[in-house]
Amino acid sequence: MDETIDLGALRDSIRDVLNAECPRELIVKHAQHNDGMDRELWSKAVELGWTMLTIPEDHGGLGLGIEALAVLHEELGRAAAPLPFLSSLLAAKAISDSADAAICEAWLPRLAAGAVASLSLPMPLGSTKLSVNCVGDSLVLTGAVLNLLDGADAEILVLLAKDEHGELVRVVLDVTADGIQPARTTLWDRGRSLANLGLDGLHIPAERAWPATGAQETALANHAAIALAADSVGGQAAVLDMTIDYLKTRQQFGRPIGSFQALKHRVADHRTRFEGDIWLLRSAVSAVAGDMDHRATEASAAKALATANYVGLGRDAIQLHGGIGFTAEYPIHVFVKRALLNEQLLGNQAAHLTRAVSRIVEGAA
Amino acid sequence: MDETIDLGALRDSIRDVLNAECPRELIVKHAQHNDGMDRELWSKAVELGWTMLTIPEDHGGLGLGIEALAVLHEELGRAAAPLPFLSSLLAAKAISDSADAAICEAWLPRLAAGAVASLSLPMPLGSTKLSVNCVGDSLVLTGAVLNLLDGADAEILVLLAKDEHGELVRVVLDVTADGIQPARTTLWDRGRSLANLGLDGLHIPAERAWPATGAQETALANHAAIALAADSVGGQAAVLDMTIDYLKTRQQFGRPIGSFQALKHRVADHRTRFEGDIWLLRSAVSAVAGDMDHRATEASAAKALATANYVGLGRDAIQLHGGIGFTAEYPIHVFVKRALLNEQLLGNQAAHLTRAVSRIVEGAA
Amino acid sequence: MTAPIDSPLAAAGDLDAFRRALRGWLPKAIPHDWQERIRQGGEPAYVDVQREWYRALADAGLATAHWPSAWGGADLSLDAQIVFYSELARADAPMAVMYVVALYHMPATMFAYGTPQQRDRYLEGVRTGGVVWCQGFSEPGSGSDLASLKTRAERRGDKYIVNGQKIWSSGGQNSDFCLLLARTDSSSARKQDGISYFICDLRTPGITVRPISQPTTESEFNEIFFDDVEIPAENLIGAEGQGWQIAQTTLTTERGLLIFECVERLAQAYIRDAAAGQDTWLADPIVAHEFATFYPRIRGIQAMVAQLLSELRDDPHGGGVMATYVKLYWGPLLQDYTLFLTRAQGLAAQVFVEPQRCAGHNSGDAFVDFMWSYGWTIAGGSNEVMRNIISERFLGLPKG
Amino acid sequence: MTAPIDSPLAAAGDLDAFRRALRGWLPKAIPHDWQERIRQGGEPAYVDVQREWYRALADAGLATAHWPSAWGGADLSLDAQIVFYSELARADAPMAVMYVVALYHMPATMFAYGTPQQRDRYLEGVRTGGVVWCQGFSEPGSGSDLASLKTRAERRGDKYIVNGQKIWSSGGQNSDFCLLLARTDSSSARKQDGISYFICDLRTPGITVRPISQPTTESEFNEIFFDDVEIPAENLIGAEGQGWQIAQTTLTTERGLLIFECVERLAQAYIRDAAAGQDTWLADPIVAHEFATFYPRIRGIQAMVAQLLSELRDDPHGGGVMATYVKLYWGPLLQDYTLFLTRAQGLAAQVFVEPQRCAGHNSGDAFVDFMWSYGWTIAGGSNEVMRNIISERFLGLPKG
Repeated sequence: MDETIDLGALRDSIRDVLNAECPRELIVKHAQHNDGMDRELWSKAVELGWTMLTIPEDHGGLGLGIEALAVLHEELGRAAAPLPFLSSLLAAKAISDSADAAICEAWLPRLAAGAVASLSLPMPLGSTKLSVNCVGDSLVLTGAVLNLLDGADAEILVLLAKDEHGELVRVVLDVTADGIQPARTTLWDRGRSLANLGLDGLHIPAERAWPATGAQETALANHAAIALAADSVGGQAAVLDMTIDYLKTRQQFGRPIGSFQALKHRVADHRTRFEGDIWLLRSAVSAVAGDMDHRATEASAAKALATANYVGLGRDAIQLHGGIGFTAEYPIHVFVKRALLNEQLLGNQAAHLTRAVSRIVEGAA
Repeated sequence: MDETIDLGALRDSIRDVLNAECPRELIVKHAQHNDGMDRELWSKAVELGWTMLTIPEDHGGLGLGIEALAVLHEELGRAAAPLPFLSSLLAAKAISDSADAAICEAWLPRLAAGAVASLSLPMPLGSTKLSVNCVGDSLVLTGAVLNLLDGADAEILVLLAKDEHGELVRVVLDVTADGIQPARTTLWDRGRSLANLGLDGLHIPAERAWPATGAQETALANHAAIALAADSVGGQAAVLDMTIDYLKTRQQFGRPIGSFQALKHRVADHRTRFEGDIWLLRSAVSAVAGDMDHRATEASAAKALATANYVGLGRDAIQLHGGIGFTAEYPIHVFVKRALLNEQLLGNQAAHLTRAVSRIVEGAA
Repeated sequence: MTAPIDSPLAAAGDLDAFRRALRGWLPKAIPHDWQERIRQGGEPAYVDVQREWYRALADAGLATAHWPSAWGGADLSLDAQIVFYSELARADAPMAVMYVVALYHMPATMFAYGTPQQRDRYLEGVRTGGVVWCQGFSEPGSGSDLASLKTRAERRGDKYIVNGQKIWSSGGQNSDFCLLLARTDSSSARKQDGISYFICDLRTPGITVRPISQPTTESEFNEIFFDDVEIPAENLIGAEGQGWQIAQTTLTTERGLLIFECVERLAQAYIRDAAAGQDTWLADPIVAHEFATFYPRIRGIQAMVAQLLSELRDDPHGGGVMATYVKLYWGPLLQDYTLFLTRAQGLAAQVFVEPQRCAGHNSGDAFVDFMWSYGWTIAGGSNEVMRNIISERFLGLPKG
Repeated sequence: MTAPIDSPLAAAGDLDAFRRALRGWLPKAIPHDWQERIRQGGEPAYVDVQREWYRALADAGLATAHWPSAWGGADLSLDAQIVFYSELARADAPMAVMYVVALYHMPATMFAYGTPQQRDRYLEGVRTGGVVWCQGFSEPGSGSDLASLKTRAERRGDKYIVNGQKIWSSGGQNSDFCLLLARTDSSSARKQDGISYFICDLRTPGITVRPISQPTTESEFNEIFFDDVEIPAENLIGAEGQGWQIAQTTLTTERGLLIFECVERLAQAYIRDAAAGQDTWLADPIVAHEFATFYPRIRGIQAMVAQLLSELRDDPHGGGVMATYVKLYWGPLLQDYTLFLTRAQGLAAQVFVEPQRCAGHNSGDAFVDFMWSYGWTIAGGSNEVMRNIISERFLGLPKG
């Protein structure tokens, strides 16, 4: 299906919707008054079928690949949209990668239809404090899960647990049916939130679990890295636009401040670094889509580069805006907060750099 | 004596001499045709008594302290003078700190009179591959000494060795009399050189050794750090002057390039960082002179800051000069080479930062 | 004045004794639990703590101790003021941010340009009445280019009628009076020449103060709108058209002690941060190395500020060059350090906390401190304005 | 032309086969021990190696394979050229730096503006005769502001008399001919309009070529002095006054492959450096972390160059915007990386070594490579000029 979709058209349609439904005023208001996702906006996105994008066609989705996912996240990043796509689509991928028809059939249609989901995705991969034990036909879960992205807004959780043999297992929980309550952690980036969950002997049916293979966990981490790189590319595009517009219009000393060479040169440097982020992202998307050897390297390099440059641009963009950049009413802070969070989310800078160079450094040894 | 010397007058007199005897044309020619010290210039410096500055009055010196040493090195740095004062004055201090009257009497007057000297000064302190063993009335030295600053130009070497009990010992050698030949390593900074020396059972009289206490070694490291910080402060002053002059005179697009705001702002940032280097150096000099608790912290902080900023300024100064900065005939490269060497010499950036914060980080633990 | 008997001021003649006295006095005088009260109680609690703390300082004669004795101060020497501020930092006292304009900018302006009547009334109001002042200088269209300000003051008989808008008035919502710059002559050749300087009572009809919310949720800054506001002519400071010149005095009043206090607080925060991070982020050698790189920079700014204070000791109106270098060194350092801490602390620093106000720019909440660092890099002459001044005025590079 | 039988060019129709053929051919064709010969023998050995290498490339038809077949080239496709350059990088072949102007800038200028006679003579001279060319554009007073050049060419009958001085002519001391810009009209309103473009035989009397010594001891650049130098009128390219326009063609000729080769060499050097440093500097976690930060930047520039080449595939005269971003990304990256390596290697990198010429800017001598990185940040449009172009032309920020 990937071959037939027009990614440019997909991008335009997502961008048009977000321009209309998620304008800068909305994210500013959201940042002042809300915490976590915007449910009204999510409903619109669901109506438009965005939650179906990467879910296999057999299970109510459109079956699109990482190229479409990257486009979606780039546009969400450009709007700094308060929507839980990152967690929901990763959870969907985890379920769909299980290759367990019954599990897919049970959960994917719900996700395609708009159920918010979250998953645990530690970095480095594979560490968990949740244990799962077989008791008759049931599985019993005990332990703590920290920092579930959008976990307090989710209906469905895909967690990583370790069984009695020390093997990693993925399990899927239904927040309502299982009677669990992830506790919300409010973030500076109000479009997202984290949640912690403590389980003390929760029983679930055994068919809700599947082995978490290294390959699957790696693929999840690659998708997460691409999504965050794309969000950071989109966010930078927005911040650059905003900043350049401001420099063209703001007057001081009888001229637009964008005519001051010191400011111009800083913007030129940001814009140039941004170009590297864009094309490395595209290259990483191709690598992951093409299932190439170096996809982990490429995805982590793209994530490390784009998030670091997003922070670098964002911090200077406040300065370039002067006082107005330091008000809650002007949207730049929403982007800067997102930039700072993106850098830490699902593996920080050091973790992704290590992952990116491991082939080279280990190859050298 | 420190109280009676006018440091300003000392500075002026050194600067006047170096302006006349060590102009930019000389260091450019030296960098193209020579390797190590300039012997003619050294003779003039000896005539003027600069080698006597910090040697105790009892031994033919002027008995001045670290304040005068810092002034001398700042001016040598400003001229990027190809003179072995750093190594020679450190060696003199090592000998004078021995508090052994016979050793001082035997060697310090020679140093005051202009003998070039070098010493081993590892960082972190105390490591050596040279062993010393007592055989009858003699000491026998065996092992390798690496990277002796100006060692190939020196008459006198003050080395660190480990005796049979594992105790550190300082020994003093006479290159000619002891028949040794340190092998020269040519550096990019042609005003200095390094030397390696291999000893295989060299016999010297026992009275040429003294115990190397931790306090003495620390004091040597502090002096070295101050000297290099001062050299880097002086060097930055020269590079800033040169760069600002160039920006005022060089015309492009019908105006002096110093009128372009992007260049101006970069220079303003360099100049501002330089201000921190100056005053931290002054503060470190006071701490070391006043024998204060935190003198190692302060000296290493001053060295780390001034050398890093010297490199940062130097690398941008070439760019600010455009093509001319990339010619052997223009002096800026001599300073940039010195900056890069200063950062590595007698303990690199990481070593001095670790030394600077050790009180705080260990205090926290 | 003579110091109250139990005030540390009684010992101010001997710096060591003064320091000892302050160490005894401060723990009793600092508002109890002030950090927690402000975190819980928000803006009202913040104002309460400020008033309480000011009262304690004023009762001990410390609030205005740096004023001349002729005006009810204690002629406190600069060295004693340094001791005072370093002890405030050491004791982690609240910063009296609400009173900075009242204690420094307003009196400096009055000493130089006020009439005897103005001095009597307004200095006394601060000293014994705890009257709060703010500045009304910047405008939406006049930030770095302050002289282009557009707020008009038209003389009508014994009054001026003011119309216009000010912005970035720190603490405006809690202030009683405002130091106001307004244009009285739009026809002057130099835009600086048409500006006059007024004392403005913020309770005058026609004034609207609107707090501006910051990205960290507090509202420290304000817009002030003037709609046919009447200011009595006796509230003009200096002569008509002299406002720009007077404003320079206001702006350069305090170039040493306040930044000294901030720098001292950062130096102490650095040690506190090392202790707080030792089992988490500081255990990572890469992060520990980056942490170490800040130490020489902090020592550098401390040494620069010491030099600035030494220049001010020799000449209380000097230090302009050094103060400029200090500002451009300090703002970026604070910003780099607080951003470093934010990143070093990982997800922990991404979690929202109620900002700790008046704890300085090293409150311990790295994210908040990072955001507030822009107060130093943008306000009071942005980095960019400082770089212009340094390169053109100090280094002699030609104008663009 | 048809390719010599044993030339890899015979396989150029199939990229994989071409790559295999190159991998077989290169080890035999690359001058033996060229690195060591140059290190030992200095400038003469460098020139020898260049000539030897050029002869090998020319004999195989590879030197001018990218030229149109009408002019003796092989119409080699861009994709095949990419394969060629990536294999050159992989085989660590000498860079044919002495011939860059002859192989790219001169022919591009000729194809667009040369007369049939000029084309015949000069293209053939390069293809079969190995004639060496350089550029004479910059002047001491005209670097970034090239159009302000002052070298004069006065028409006298069927000759022009040239007086003036050029600088930064790369390889000038080993060149036979020079692409020369000179002012034929000092009275034109736009300074660009008075410039004409000449072919100049460097053996003409009155020409002095003076090598400029670099801080790394080589002399790659030259000054060229013109003292009443006679140039035949037939050596004018295009019309009088058209020089500025023609120079744009010369300057934008090759915006993809040469930088592609450099970037590929850096990417390979990065892997080599990891291996070389593993037991020394790379064992330090702090240095290893900084090393790792360069990886995404190197991948970033590789991805950008791939995009640039893709744009050039679609439009051989396009790619101007991307080429500008590539240049401003590449120069600072190379400079940062080589400075990092210099520092990471400690005292070892401070030791003088005879520079390894024509090994690209990643010769393995970190200090030399760092110094030469300024060739990318200053020459051919400095970083500062690139930033002006990006901010004003691409982003639409107003002129200052």
